[in-house]
Amino acid sequence: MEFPGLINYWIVVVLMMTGFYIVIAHNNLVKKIVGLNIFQVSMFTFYITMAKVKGGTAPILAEGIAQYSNPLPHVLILTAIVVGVATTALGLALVVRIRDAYGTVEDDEIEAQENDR
Amino acid sequence: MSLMVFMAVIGFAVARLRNLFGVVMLTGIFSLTSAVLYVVLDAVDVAFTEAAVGAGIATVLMLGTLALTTSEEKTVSDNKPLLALLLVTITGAVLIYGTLDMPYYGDPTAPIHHHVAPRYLMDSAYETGLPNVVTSVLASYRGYDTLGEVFVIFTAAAGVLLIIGRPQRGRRRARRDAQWDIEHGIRKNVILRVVSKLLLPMILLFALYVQWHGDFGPGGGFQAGVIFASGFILYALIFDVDLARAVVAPRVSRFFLALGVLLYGGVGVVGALLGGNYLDYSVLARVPTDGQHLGILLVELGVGLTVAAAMITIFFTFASQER
Amino acid sequence: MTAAQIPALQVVVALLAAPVCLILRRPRVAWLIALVATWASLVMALILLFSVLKVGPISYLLGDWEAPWGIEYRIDMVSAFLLVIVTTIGSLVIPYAQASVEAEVPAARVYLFYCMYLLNLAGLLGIVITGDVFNLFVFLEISSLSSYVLISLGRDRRALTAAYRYLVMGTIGATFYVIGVGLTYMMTGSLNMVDLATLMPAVIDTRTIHVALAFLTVGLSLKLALFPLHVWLPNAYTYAPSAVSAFIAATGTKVAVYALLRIVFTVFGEVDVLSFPGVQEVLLTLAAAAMIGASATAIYQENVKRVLAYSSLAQIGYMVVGIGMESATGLAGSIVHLFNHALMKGGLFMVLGCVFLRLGSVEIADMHGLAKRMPLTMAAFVAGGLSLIGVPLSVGFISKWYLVQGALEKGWWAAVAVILASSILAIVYIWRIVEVAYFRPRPEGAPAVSEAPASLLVPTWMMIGACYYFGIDATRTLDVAVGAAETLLGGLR
Amino acid sequence: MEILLDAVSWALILVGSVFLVIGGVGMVRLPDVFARMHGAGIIDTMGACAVLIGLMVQAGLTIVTIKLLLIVVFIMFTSPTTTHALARAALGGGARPQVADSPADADAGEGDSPSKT
Amino acid sequence: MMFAFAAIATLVTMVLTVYRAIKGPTVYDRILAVNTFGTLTVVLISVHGFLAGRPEFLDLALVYALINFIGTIAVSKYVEYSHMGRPSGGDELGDI
Repeated sequence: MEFPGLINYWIVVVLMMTGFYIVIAHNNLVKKIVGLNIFQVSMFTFYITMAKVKGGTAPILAEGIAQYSNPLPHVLILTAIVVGVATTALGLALVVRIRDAYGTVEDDEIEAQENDR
Repeated sequence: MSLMVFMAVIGFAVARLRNLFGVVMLTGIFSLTSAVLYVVLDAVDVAFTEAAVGAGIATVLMLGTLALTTSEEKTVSDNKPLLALLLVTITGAVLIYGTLDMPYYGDPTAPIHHHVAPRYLMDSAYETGLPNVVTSVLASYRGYDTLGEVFVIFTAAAGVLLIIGRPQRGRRRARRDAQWDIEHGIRKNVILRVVSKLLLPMILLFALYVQWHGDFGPGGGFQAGVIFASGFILYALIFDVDLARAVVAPRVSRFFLALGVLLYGGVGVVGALLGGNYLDYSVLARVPTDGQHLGILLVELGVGLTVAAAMITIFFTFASQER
Repeated sequence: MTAAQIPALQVVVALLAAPVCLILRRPRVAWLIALVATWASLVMALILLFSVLKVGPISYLLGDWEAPWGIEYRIDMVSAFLLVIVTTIGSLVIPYAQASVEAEVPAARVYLFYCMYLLNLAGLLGIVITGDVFNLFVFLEISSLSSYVLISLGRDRRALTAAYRYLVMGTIGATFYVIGVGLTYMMTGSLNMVDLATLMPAVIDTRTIHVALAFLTVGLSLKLALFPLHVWLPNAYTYAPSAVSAFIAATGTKVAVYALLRIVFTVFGEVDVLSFPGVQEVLLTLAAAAMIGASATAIYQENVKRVLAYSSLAQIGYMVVGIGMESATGLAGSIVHLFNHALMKGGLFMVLGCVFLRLGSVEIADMHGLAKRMPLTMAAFVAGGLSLIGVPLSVGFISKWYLVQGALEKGWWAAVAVILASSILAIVYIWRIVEVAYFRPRPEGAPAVSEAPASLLVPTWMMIGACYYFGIDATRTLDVAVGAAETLLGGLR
Repeated sequence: MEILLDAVSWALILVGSVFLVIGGVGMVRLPDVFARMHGAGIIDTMGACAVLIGLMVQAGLTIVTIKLLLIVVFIMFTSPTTTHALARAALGGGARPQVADSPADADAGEGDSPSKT
Repeated sequence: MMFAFAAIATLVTMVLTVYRAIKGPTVYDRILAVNTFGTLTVVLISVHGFLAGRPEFLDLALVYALINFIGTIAVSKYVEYSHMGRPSGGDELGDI
């Protein structure tokens, strides 16, 4: 992890875009949710990466440690993780209902059915 | 960094793989990897949560959905990926362009380490009396964010109920007879049953430990809630949902779902009644630090209750769907 | 507990009322709780507005931690005005909802409906009142998650896919927003809006901040359905239950516009964002495309709710044009239009709820000769439609007048032309419906329908009446809007 | 004494690491699921437990050791259980252990991916 | 030094496991790989605690082990019975 510079951020960007691509390019509704998940997790990674201080340790105070990593992004991401799982749960519940109503979870087939009416 | 590359590889694999079951498995690994990465990057609390939520709950929920829908993805039509790829490339390029002026990774002189955060590290020990800075920021300094967060999970649980919850039917139908269970259920599996029975109390005990130890080490209400819920999920997996629902009736989990958020909000209201601002815990006791400590404990308890109830509610609702 | 606690209670009352609904589980009781909570919120919003008018911006520290460390509520003229808009709509929709929801939502789920409704309201209020960019995200998610759920309750199965698509788009938008927040945080180290504004000039020339601004704008534009990012909106509004359409159409996008205003004029207030090369042009082009394109699409719709949904897209175009003008007049036009459009659209969607209750459909084809059967309902529709077109004495006229004036001040004849053209298109799509309802005979064998019940009509007419009350006596709203615009632009001078 | 403890723990960690890698190679190289379970078993028991016990020796008599002990006990309980559950599932799902070691059979073993309903 | 060696060995094994998870070919291979991967993360986190000099965060590793167990049980149950509980027969308790 000692490599200096921005390369970590670049990898995070690549990750984000992988998730984003899955969301917009795939037809399967479950897979879209998976994509959203990956997109969000990479966003979390981005925050956590920026919180790291070289030579610092976890922000739990203890004797004899002077350098801690930044706790604020950790707090924000804890909140964001919860939001993420909430979204996932709701999205999956909707998928279950969609499957009941349409008999499929492929976006293009659903669209075809909608246009038929 | 190697872990990050690792994540990228898994990400690509997820994009390529058609078998949704495999995708879910890989997402589980993805989430575990990211959690390890968070540990390496000093974010222990986040790692804790991500492991419990991303690798645990989210995976189980996705499996539940797959069980109700389908596990194979159909092939993608050809025209869309190009457009999507273009969009993604542009967005990615913009982001990379944005990284060029960023402070370098791990740079201790970056602005974020000098403006707001130092106070948390320097003074939180005196102001809230807790060694875990993340907990004190989460529950006190930015306690209102956390209130919002608990309401988000509350919304999700109530929303899942509203979307796929089955209304109560008037009459009781006969339970499927026990013979069926013995012949077909996972209950036939003695080893699993015995081991889980042994582990269950340990899991619940551990959840309580995480709940009350969150002020000093990694952990807290949210993580504890998830672990507590996972104990019940395990029980439901091995002894069937209906039995688990006999232990925690929907009525009960609904009640605790609301009770947790009300406890959190109520602590805030009490703070306001005692002359502070909303969510000011210092006024709860004579010594401000004691008040802070008490407030944080109560608030974390509220978080734990709601999260556990929400996870149980969501899982049970998914699991008791008819195909 | 004294008046000093009102800012906190503004959000918390609605927020805590939701779990109470969940515990009590009686539809009637839940409705009553929702009624009390929304009206209490309205009263508090009015108190806040008046005290802001009297003493200037209010700052409220949550948990008594000073601003950049804790979370701050900041209520100035703009947010107080928005609070009043949201709570007004919220409290008018609730009495209306009782009958409408009973007809459209299964009885066992009604109490959960009110729970979600309260959460949605609280989320929107939280967005408006907060002075912290990350807290904004949290409440944005509360309101979004609850609106996905509310939309999915529509009886048509397409409501489900509409909600799903909204969920995906909305989550992408929110994630973009958080990435933007992360980038700004990275460069400044703060999350408080006022604090950010003071730190911003030092780092404004970095590429990171430019990208951050782009991500914040795109993320919020997804939420407010600016032209190319609007695809989720028409279906969501069309298939949601009537009361939900009325509430969300009147408030959801408005609050997103507010969030954009906050980012552009408060967070980036010390620097003149709109003078960056390209920014203004892009905004105006998209807004113009929305105004013309969406209005034109509205003409070809067969479903009246969908007509109104596209018309909403066009109205969002008006608001963005006002933002793009960057003058007090234009901005005041935008802000007053937030209020006016909320009233008009809320009222019109409520009319459609009445129609749906009796007719079971809102297709234009089914509405032949409806005016004979439901005279009061359709009269409300005509009144609301006229206001949408912008005839004098209605609120629609006031805001368009201000926008046109703002454009003229700048000498933008093209903008004036676009505003007028969009109004003419509005005449066309409103006329289509009016013509069918008034001048076509009721076909043989059509189901006999009667006038909507009073519990629906009274709130509807209150909303429509407000369109004309504030159209005739525009000074109150205009004073506030102009004041709000000056507050926002204050950063520039 | 210090040196002795260090030597013991280092030896344990070294042995554990080697077994981890051996098990990993087994996971990749062995022909079918049931055989690969043996690889996984090596990772879980010899690998992980040896490393963790090595760490225990390092930590001495502290809370850390107790936690590590808990982890080891937990793994000892769960790992065989999950493997057992998995093997049952695999058998029930139609996978058959490959008995002969002719390459033709190996192909067949890989090939008949059981279908899940 | 020793800790670093163990960490590297764990990482190498992780790569091998992920190869199995991506490659398949059967679902059981994937489950097995995920389960093993979970164990490896437990080891890695424990080792990292010592590597970084703050070994008191082992609660984390315990959670990982726990979640891993539950996840695997859920998965095996899913592939064996294709449902997450019993396809519910008795309806005496509604959800809402």
